[in-house]
Amino acid sequence: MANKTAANEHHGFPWKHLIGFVLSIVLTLFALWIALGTDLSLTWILIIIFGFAFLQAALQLLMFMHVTENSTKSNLTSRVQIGNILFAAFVAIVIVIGSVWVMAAGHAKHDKHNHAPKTENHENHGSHGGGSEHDSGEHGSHE
Amino acid sequence: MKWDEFFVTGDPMIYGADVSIVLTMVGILFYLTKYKKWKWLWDEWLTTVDHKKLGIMYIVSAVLMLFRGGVDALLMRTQLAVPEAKFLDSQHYNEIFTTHGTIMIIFMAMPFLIGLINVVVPLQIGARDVAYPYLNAVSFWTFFIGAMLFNISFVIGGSPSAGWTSYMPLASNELSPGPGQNYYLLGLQIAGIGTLLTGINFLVTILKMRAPGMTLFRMPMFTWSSLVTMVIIIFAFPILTVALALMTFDRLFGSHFFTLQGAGMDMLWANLFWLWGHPEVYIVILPAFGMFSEIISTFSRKTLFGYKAMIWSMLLIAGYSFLVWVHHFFTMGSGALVNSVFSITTMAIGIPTGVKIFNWLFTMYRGKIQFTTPMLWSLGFIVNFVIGGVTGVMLAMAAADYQYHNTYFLVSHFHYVLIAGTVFACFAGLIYWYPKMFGYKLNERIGKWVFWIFTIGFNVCFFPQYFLGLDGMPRRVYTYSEESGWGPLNMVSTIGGFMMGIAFLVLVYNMYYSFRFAKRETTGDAWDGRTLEWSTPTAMPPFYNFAKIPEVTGLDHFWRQKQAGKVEKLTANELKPIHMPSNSGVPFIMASFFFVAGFGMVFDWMWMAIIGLVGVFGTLIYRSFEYDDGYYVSVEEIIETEKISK
Amino acid sequence: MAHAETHDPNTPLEYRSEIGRLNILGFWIFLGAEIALFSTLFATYMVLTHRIADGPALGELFEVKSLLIQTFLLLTSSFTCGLAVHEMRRHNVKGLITWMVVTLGLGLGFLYFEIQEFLHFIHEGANIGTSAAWSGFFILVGTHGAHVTFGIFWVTMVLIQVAKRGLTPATSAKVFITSLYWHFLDVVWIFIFTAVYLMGMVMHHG
Amino acid sequence: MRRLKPFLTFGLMMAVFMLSGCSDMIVLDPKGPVGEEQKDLIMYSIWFMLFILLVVYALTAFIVYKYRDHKNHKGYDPDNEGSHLLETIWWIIPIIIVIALAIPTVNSIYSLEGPPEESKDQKPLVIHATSVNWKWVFSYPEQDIETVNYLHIPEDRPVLFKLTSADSMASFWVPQLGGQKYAMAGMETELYLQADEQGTYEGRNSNFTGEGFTNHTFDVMAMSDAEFEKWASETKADAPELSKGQYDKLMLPGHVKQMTFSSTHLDWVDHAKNAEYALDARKRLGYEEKLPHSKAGKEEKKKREEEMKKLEESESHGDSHAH
Ligand code: HEA
Ligand code: HEA
Ligand code: CUA
Ligand SMILES: [Cu+2]
Repeated sequence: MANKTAANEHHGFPWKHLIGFVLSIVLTLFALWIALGTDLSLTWILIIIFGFAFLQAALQLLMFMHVTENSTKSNLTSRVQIGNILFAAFVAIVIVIGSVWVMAAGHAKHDKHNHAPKTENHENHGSHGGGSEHDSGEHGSHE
Repeated sequence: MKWDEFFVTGDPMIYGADVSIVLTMVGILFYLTKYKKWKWLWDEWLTTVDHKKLGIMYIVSAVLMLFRGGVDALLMRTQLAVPEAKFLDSQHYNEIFTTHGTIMIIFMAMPFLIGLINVVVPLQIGARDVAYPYLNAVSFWTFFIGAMLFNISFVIGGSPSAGWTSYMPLASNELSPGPGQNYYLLGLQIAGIGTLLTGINFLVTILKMRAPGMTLFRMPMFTWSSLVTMVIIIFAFPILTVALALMTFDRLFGSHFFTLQGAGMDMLWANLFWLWGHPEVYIVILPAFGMFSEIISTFSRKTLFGYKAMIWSMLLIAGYSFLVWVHHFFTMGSGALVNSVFSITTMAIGIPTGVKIFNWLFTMYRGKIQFTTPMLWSLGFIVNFVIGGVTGVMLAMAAADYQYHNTYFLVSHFHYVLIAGTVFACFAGLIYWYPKMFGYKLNERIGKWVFWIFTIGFNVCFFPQYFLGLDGMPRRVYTYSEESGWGPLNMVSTIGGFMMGIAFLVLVYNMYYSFRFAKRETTGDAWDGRTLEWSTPTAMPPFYNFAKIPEVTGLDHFWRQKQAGKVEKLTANELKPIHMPSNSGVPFIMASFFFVAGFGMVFDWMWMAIIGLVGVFGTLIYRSFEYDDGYYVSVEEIIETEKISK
Repeated sequence: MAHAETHDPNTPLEYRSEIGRLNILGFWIFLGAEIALFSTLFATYMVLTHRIADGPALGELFEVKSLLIQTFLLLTSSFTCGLAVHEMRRHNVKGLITWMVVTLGLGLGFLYFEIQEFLHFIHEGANIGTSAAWSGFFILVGTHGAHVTFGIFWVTMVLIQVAKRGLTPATSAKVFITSLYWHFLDVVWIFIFTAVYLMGMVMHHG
Repeated sequence: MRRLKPFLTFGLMMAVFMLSGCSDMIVLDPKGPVGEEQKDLIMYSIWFMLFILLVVYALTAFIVYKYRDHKNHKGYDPDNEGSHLLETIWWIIPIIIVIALAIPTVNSIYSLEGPPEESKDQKPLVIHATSVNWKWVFSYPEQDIETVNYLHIPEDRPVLFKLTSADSMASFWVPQLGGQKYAMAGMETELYLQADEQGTYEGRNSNFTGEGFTNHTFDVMAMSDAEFEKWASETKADAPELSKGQYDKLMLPGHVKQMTFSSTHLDWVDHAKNAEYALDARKRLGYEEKLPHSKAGKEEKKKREEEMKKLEESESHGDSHAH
């Protein structure tokens, strides 16, 4: 079935590609605007821009990469392709969110690596000149 | 670099190893030349893309690595037998447990299982070969080269000594300088590439190369377990690839991922390592589960109990395996919520595993149980593995794990699952499919001796370790004091270790004995089997596996055909020419370039690394331009091979 | 190996041979592994992003202009790559090669600006050894860049083969696979754009 | 049956062994509320595990015996392939067991994050424990004293350990007082322990830290409150001050005997805030890790050991505390 669509679609003007392209540009600019042009709260900004990122990824997969396409009689291939991507997304979320959570939890409040006033007493320790200050806002993000 | 930093010196054991390595090399070269075997070696083995031969090479390498890892183990046990022993010093002991752990998991358990999967799975699904035979050869050779690179660290440059977990910052340049740790990084990295390719290869093979009629829910359980394993490999190994690469960058190129300097984060290494490491332990147990399913069903002469539940439980385990990694560092202080969540997810894995245990038991229920050696190993597995499993659940209880962590309680847990699970399965599978690979069975009488000596030795070795753990003996200590009171149990444990060593020697003797004296199989069905691999008319399947691809009508198709007396005989007129892939020397050459690149990186000789990498890319490009469509086996040749009378 | 050839004219060329079909499926699965690989790099980056030691903060050095140029080059290249496959399915070899060459050009442009940006960062005192955060940045964005570089070589190799052999089931499968790879790099970039640049700038300025 | 006998005998033997040996094993012989809580959890879980083993072994023995291939074999049913009832049972029962294990586990996890319940109203004694290859440095900020490789603590009062490391990742563990926690450079983790009985307990680093790991140990002496106060004030009065030079030498990898000082290194460095201090100190002293097998490596090690000796001698009051 997708067999047919795959072929037919490619006889006329590549509308699908064009729409995909325009949408991806729009989403990009919109994300940029949300991030830098509005004063939404950090949480909302993050939710929206990551929402857009996933949307755009889906766009690429569906419009450009033909993820649902298969060319054998059974549906197995396209199911495998989609299942594979979905499981990959699951693993990706576990890896990223899991790591950030586990590494920050219990440590953020006493993880003092950043705002450490470096030790005063060493002779050959030139590289630690100024020591930059960062606001504790950065740490807030751990929590 | 001074010569005393290149060659490891100063120890009679190492000189002994040097001499024996050189002697073995000379011996092999001499043999090959004298009996004009070079061409045979190249044509039949080094360039082969046949899954059965690759599988055998995997298994042979794995048995060698079991020996190497086992010798390491016995050296450790010797040192620990009595308090304050002076047999090994701290540095040596550390190197030995590091190489022991790494070799056993990465270069013994994985290739042993992958070897058996290679031999068996294409046959079980009625395929001529895997989906990508050429890639399969690449997988094997990168694994092999990775293993060799890791092993030469013993005599050149020094072995890694930061544990198989290589926690940072201990494993950093500042605290562990020199090539040792680099060997670990590069050896695992190169072998890991091969493993990932195997994952993709067999996943596609199982999904797309099955014989007509074999739907997913008619696949044999070993094939199913391989499928699930491949999924875990595909998503877990890239994590290892990245983790190793990051540490390599820390050590060679001055980055600060895990270092003390530059605000690096040592916890992140542990996090990434176990994000891979936990799925890894299920990678080495699921194929074992699959093998036991086959064997228990065969020798109970009965259908597997709860086929679907077996599959769903494996899928659950696979999914869960990505959700529990934190149980390896409950003591890192990530807080009560994190520890509670991961305690519960970890314990939950016991549920699907339990389902499998009971399904195995009830496969035997109303069966007709034959106590062949593969079956003995399977029974031994059930009885011993649950001990490892339930102590795993005890470890999963984070609040209690604060007391077990880093002790011999943990050491005992993982040997109970790794040995009673993985190693027992490797032995069982090897014996079970031995006639498929070599055309004769291993001697059963000697085999039973091996089983009993090994199993008893195993319990004598590791059961006392639970008590040592509860008595506060930490892992990775090279000695302990008299007053600690750990002496007697350690002595017992050491005795058990040596019993396992003896059993291993008897096993090797059995291989020799059976090679000389065992009765040769005349049919392809040595055990009255149930699945398609037993349906080939000759004892060892020909290189194209099946003269005619079988058509499958249900689960245990071959067995049911036999029961109904309907096994078809091939006739000459249904044969068609068979398309087969050509051999290729490129995988071997590519892997050799990997060795050059890896060795260069180990010693931080970038010119050499670059030469190696250029070579690797060269072989890739060469392959891309090669349009080799394989060749056809003629009907005459098939008739001849199958000995079909016209 | 079974060698069923499909001759249905509606089936795209790249799916006609058994090997073509297997390779495309295998490559999809490989992309799953790539997702795990990049996720690990993202996780590393996200965990380390505030650990800047004595170096500059990440968002401090990011610039919208350079980011947008890179993003548009890569997005457009993904589009042209799609057009190339579209042409291939119409059996238009010339169209295929033309659009692929455009894709390569855009890819090279992307690399040029990425390298410029890296040089700028290094000039500003941020390199891979500056701090954990910058290590995470360079390894993540650098791995993507290395993939693009590899992709450029790969596409070139495949184009040479198409030019030499014309469109066959074998060559068209290769083209299709490289196109999947190229689109995939675009997907990864979307996440780099979001998680590294946008987030970095928001955290720094916001 | 004959074939299973060894397993069963063995299991039985071990179970007896296990139960009789309990009180001899230090983890099961705790001397404080934290260890007590963990011991209770451990014993609770062991009963469940023994029950599971018993069920599995009994089933195995029964089935294997009854359905072994022998003459007059009865009940063979080659197509028996499942039973909804049975399968439901062995999904449900393990779920129940896991829940039964999870509840006390989560409880304990939460309660171990804070001071022991029974002494919630007492102000904990705060001790900073810093691991450096291969010794432990303990700072008492309130008492303003510092010890190396030994601890004095008052009994019946919670002690809050603030753990950190100058280099390798270590794990602070006093088995008879309670479970361990990691000590990591550039970070601080917290662990509450308490001793309810006077005595000397062995403590150690249990996380592998390289060559000197085996002897990376310390002693904990629990004593009455009065004794503790007396010891603290005497130490403050009598022990030498810790100089930066001495402290830098402590940063070299190696072992030292027990030492005592009347000031703490917290005055100038907190390793929880500065992960690079030890490496910098080594550089200042001209020390660099070398290949363990090389000549240079062996010489370096000797040099280090001499440095440690000198350090021990420089601490004149080193033995002032009583054991
Ligand atoms: C083959 C390898 C393998 C397997 C299968 C397992 C299986 C399990 N492991 Fe193990 N594990 C390792 C290999 C393995 N492990 C290794 C190598 C390490 C240490 C690495 C290192 O640090 O060097 C380790 C360490 C390890 C730890 C870390 C401890 C620490 O460092 O402090 C933990 C903690 O939770 C754990 C738990 C478990 C659990 C819950 C299972 C479960 O999957 C077990 C499930 C099985 C059963 C439970 C038995 C059968 C079930 C029933 C009969 C049903 C009824 C039972 C219940 C309801 C409980 N393991
Ligand atoms: C599949 C994995 C696997 C296997 C099969 C084994 C097998 C064995 N292991 Fe293994 N072990 C690990 C994986 C494995 N181990 C891991 C991952 C670690 C952690 C490492 C770390 O901490 O980093 C570990 C750690 C470990 C320790 C703890 C070290 C420490 O913490 O200080 C000990 C101690 O007893 C030990 C013992 C043994 C023994 C006795 C065997 C026996 O089963 C071996 C059987 C023996 C043979 C097969 C020998 C064959 C050799 C001969 C026959 C030669 C004959 C020669 C003479 C008699 C001299 N192992
Ligand atoms: Cu531990 Cu931050
Ligand atoms: Cu685990």
